[in-house]
Amino acid sequence: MEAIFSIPFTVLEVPNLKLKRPGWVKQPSAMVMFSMVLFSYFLVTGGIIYDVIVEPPSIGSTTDERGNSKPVAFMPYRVNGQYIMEGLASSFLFTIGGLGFVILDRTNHSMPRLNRILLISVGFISILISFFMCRVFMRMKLPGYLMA
Amino acid sequence: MLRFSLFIAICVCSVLANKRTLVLVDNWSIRETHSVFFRTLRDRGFELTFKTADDSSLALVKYGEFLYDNLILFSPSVEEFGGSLDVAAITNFIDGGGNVLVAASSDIGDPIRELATECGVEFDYEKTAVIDHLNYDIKDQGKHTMIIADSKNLLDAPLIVGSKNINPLLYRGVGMVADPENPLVLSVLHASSTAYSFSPDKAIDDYPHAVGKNTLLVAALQARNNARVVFLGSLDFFSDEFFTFSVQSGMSNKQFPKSGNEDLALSLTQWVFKEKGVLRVGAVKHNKQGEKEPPQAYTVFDMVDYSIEIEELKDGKWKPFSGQDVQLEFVRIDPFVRTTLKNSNGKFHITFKLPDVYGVYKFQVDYNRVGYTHLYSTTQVSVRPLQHTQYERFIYSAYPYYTSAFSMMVGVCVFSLVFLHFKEEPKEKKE
Amino acid sequence: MADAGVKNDIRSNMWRTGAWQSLLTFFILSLAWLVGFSSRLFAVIRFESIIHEFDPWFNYRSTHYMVEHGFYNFLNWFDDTAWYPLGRIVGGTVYPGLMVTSGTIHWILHMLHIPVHIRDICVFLAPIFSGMTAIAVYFFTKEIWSAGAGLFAACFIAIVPGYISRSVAGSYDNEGIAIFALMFTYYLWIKSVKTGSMFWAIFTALSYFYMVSAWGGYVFIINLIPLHVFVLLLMGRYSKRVYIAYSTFFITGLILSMQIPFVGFQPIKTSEHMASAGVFALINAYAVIKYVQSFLTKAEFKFFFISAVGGAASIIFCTVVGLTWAGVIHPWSGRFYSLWDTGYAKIHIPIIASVSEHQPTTWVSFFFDLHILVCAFPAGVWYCVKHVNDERVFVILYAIFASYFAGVMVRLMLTLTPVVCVLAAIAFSKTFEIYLKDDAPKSSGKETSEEPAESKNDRLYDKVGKTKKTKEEKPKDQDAMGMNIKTIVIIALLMILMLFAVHCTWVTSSAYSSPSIVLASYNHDGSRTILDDFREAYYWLRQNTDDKARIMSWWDYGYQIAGMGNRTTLVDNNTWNNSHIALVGKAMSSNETAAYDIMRQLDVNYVLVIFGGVIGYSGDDINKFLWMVRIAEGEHPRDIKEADYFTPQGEFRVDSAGSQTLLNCLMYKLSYYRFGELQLDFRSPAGYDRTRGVEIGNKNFKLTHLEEAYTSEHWLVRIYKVKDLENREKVAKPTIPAQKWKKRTSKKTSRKRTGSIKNQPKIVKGKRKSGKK
Amino acid sequence: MSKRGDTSAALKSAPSENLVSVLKKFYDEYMTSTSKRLKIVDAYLVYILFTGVIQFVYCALVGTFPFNSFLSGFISTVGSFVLAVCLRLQLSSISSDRVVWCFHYRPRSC
Repeated sequence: MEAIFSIPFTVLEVPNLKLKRPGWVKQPSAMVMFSMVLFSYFLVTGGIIYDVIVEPPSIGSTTDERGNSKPVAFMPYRVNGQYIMEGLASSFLFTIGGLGFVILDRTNHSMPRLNRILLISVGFISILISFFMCRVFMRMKLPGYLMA
Repeated sequence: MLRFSLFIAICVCSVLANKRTLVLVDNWSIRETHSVFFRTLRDRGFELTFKTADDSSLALVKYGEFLYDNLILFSPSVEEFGGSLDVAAITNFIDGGGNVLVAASSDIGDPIRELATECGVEFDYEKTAVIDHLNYDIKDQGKHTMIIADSKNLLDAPLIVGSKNINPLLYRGVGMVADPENPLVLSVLHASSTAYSFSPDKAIDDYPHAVGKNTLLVAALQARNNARVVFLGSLDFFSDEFFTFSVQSGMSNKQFPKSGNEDLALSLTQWVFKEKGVLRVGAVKHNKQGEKEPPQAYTVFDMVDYSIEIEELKDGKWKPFSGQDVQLEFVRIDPFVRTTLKNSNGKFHITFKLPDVYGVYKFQVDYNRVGYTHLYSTTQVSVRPLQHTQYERFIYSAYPYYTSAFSMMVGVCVFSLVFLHFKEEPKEKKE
Repeated sequence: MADAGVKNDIRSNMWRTGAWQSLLTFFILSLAWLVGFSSRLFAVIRFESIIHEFDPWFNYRSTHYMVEHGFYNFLNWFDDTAWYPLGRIVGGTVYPGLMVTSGTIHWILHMLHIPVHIRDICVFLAPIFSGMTAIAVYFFTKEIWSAGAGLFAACFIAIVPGYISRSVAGSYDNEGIAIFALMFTYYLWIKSVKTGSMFWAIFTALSYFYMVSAWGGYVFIINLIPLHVFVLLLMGRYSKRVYIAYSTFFITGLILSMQIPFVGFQPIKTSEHMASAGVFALINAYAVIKYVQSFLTKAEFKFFFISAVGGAASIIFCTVVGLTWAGVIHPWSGRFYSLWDTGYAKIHIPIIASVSEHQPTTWVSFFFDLHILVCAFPAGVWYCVKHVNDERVFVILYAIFASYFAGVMVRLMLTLTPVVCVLAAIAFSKTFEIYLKDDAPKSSGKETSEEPAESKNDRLYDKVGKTKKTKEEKPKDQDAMGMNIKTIVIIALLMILMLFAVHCTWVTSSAYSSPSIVLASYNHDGSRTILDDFREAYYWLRQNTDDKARIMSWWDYGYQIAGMGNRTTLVDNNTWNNSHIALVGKAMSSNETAAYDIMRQLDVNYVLVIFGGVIGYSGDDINKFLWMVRIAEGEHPRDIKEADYFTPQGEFRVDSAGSQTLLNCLMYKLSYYRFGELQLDFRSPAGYDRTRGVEIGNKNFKLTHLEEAYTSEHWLVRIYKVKDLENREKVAKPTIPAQKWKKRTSKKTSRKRTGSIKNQPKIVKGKRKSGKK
Repeated sequence: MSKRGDTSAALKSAPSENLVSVLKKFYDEYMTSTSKRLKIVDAYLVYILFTGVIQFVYCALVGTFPFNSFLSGFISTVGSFVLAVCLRLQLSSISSDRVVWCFHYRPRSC
């Protein structure tokens, strides 16, 4: 039985190859993982899955009273409907808000005073901007937002 | 003595219960010309009330109840019924369960034709007649409208037409047509293949409405509420003359002393006024085998015995029905079980095993034979799956599993006992 | 402690942080519970204490049955009034956790002779459990990060709209108690991973058992925990603690989860549970290798290791493939599959795609449900990634997967909400921690909080938690200015959180508090008109129809008819039998005679239709009609073709340009019967449908096999009785053409009632023969 | 931790008896170093393993008719096996930390 198996090897010569794990495959560092998570978060909260399935237009258009069509960025009155542009814009704001908090955290360790003030203000302003822009977006999306 | 007379009164009126009959005639002469027919009805206990069709006091319903059980319309040429009677009232009378015998003739009026279309039968026009140039009677006045209908053209439903080997029938009147797909209409007597229906004194300028076998002479309808209606194209069929005439075909010299009209009339009236072929459902009982009362819900694989009592009205009295071909279906959208019921003196019973599919089922007896009233009885029951306590337990092939489970329990107890009370040797403890 | 010294001791230990901390925690958590409970009462205050929506009606009805007949009769309950004529085994097709929970509460109260009706328990079950969820989230975050973050998380989860939407007072649904069970199981899991003791692992398994009995979402747990263990192994963070925690949890959880009749053998049959079994095998193999490694030398071990790993991997792989091929393991279930291939449901299982909750999520619902937490969420992930340890890996994985699933289905927004609250709490707590301590050199550990706790939504935070010693940062001279900038940041963040509370209250009151059985419309002068058509119609059904009457309607209303009308229904919200629903769909979408045959076959006595055309209610059956057609076409492709119901240009229109099949189908006729005669207001023509905004095409038609039995006040619910077969079969196609009827006017007047007969024999008055003979 | 014998010499021999020698070495290594208590646990583990394997073979032969009883039997063996292994892990980690074992003491080691 053994002989039969050894016949091919009389002809073929067993290559002496050393299988080694490719160099670049190493455990990704924490921050790489975080950035990938943040990017996927940016896409998901922008409703990218809704865009993939329902394929809404990137910018909607309505005809105003004189008949010529007018682009409209936000699909009004519909919580379960969106255009691609508005989704990405708002998820960009969410991510900016998140990064604002991160920047606020980064100011914690020692750096020159001016940098520290600048960083605090950048983080702080980005949180405020993202928050109030989101409120504006909501009001454009649902005109009755926060009215009694 | 008082009780006895009371008893007699009850049984009399029970007999007479559905014998109240209103007869509408065109003119009073019909009472004389059809005296034999009316005599036989009266002999059978029918309480006949004669009125002309245009009587102003005609009414079928009084205080919401029907005044009559049966209606005989011997008034073909009526143009408008009197009193509160009209075609709609008659159809309501039929929907209320009343039986109607309608005899038309060549000069037929619109109400009768309208009534016929309501019941699924179509009379031919006014002044038309069934003409048969080969089977006409010798006494015909030359227009061959007095035709001889052979008894073999009768419907083979003994309950309706009685025996089929009776003498040929004399018929002079208008023809009828019925749609074969109509499930409720029965063509009791159709004309011979050479007959056709057309106006005798007009040249045939277009295709007659009824030709050959689909010209109906006698048509019967049993409505879904078992009310019975019979349409006859010829009023003279019931006349005394036709009853007593001898029949001799114009073409062949076969001669019969007496026509078969009277016999057919007798069995038709027995059927139409529900003296024959009437079935009734008695008590329906179903329970698990060995129990008396039906349970709240059956369980799959149960043995169930089901019994239903069916009675037939034979000359006025309800007797156990003698049929052998009554079938029971156990239906959930489609029948899961279909068995013939065993008849023991009118009590039809069967014992069968429920299918292994749970659901809401119906015990359904649907007995539908020509001549009999439609017998339909459904009882809804629900068949539930096994309770969690009814599954098979202590299966032999599972004993190793039981032992392994219990040994695990015992093992843990023993192990924990040994383990916890185990004295370490002193030297290890110091380590 | 000697009495004499006790006086000054009291004062000193008054200020011991331990005492204050537990008081504060207790106070905040009870406040969170109170706020959570009260913010869910909008529906009850505005309308009345009723059960909302659709599924809760069945849950309430089965709880009521269980309370009356006892648990075992409930387990064996064969409900023959549902899915006529198939019936439904309720014990085996429902998650009993919800019923058992409210049943036990009811039993306890009745044992204490507090006679509370089961309906009130059911209505207020979800708000009560929202408080317990807050506590569970507090403990969970306390284990993950710190007590301060825990308090934040508790307050967030108490009022966040994402969770409120499924646990309003009156929405008596599985999700109400399931989120509590979910977070409690995760808390116990984190506890058992941290301590590595079997005690906590067994508790995790028990809490998992409660979760399995409560909601189908337990699959999320049984996939996330193994994933966490698998990632820990990958990251090389294997330790005895993880092994003990996971193996004890898995094996006990497996045998417990199989006790639920509805789950049955799924844990070892369906691929959704294979991940946990695979990781169990993997971790055991790893443990064996680790154990053996301690005995053998490096070289032997390498050889042994390679053969062991190769053998194990191949065995596991071919068993799984073999079992799946042999059909023992069922392939991915439809719903789970549609999570990965998002287009799957739309093509293959129209029923799943037709449910509005299964549509993909838009950015609006993210902001609508979570408000500012959406922004704080990535920051929380950042903190967990920065200071990663075993349990924080779990939170990160939970965050990643929950956010993807929430993106795919709006309904799964609910599973994302708790983790968003946890991570946002961590972010806020850390930020406040940084910005609250002034960097002055004398910084001592016990800053007491300056901000008074706002009553509406307490923002009190304290400095306790990881008592990270702030000393090791060497105080720098140049950031003395820090404090005033920091206070600005703090004030702004507080203001944002306050706006968060305002947003949550507004969303709860306006969007998530409508019981959808009672509709309220607000006319311009502010007064409110209540549209109670649903209950009015269901009550009519209950009073005026035969006990055994069978009602055919679209499956959305099955539970409500059974719950309020107490009648037999053909299909209901359980959607377990697709062909039965397709049969009803076919009846609804075919013309009246074909529908009549189906209805006679199913012994239907009444047909119930929801029609919003009069008041402009958009959720009516005509708007759902296309789903009925698609579902019917799925099962009966030859008879129903979706294209027939569209106009040649492909629009779905009910006006005169609509397709003829649509204008003559049963659903159209039942919705628009006699609607053509109704003129709503002077501007619009008669028969103007307010929902679709068009005038209907096919007007004043007659119904042959059905008759209108009841129409509610605003025509919202219309009930038709199915007539029996005709007593007499009229002549359908007359073979003898009707004569030109002579116009017959009845000569009878009210007084002269005599009829007329054609050739009336003329009675000639006989003359007496003249003279005697 | 237990000491590790140096058997690099055995490496070059043919793989099959390498395995046998490894196992033999492992066996006597085990007999010498583990404490009595762990031996009891291991005996218990072997007992459980034994019942589990028998049961599985029986089921493979007879077929899985009463599937739930097979599951109950088999998973109870796997369950108790796993719990016993956890106990052993905790014991061995206790003894390695040289901390005296007392009855109600819950291990806090990492």
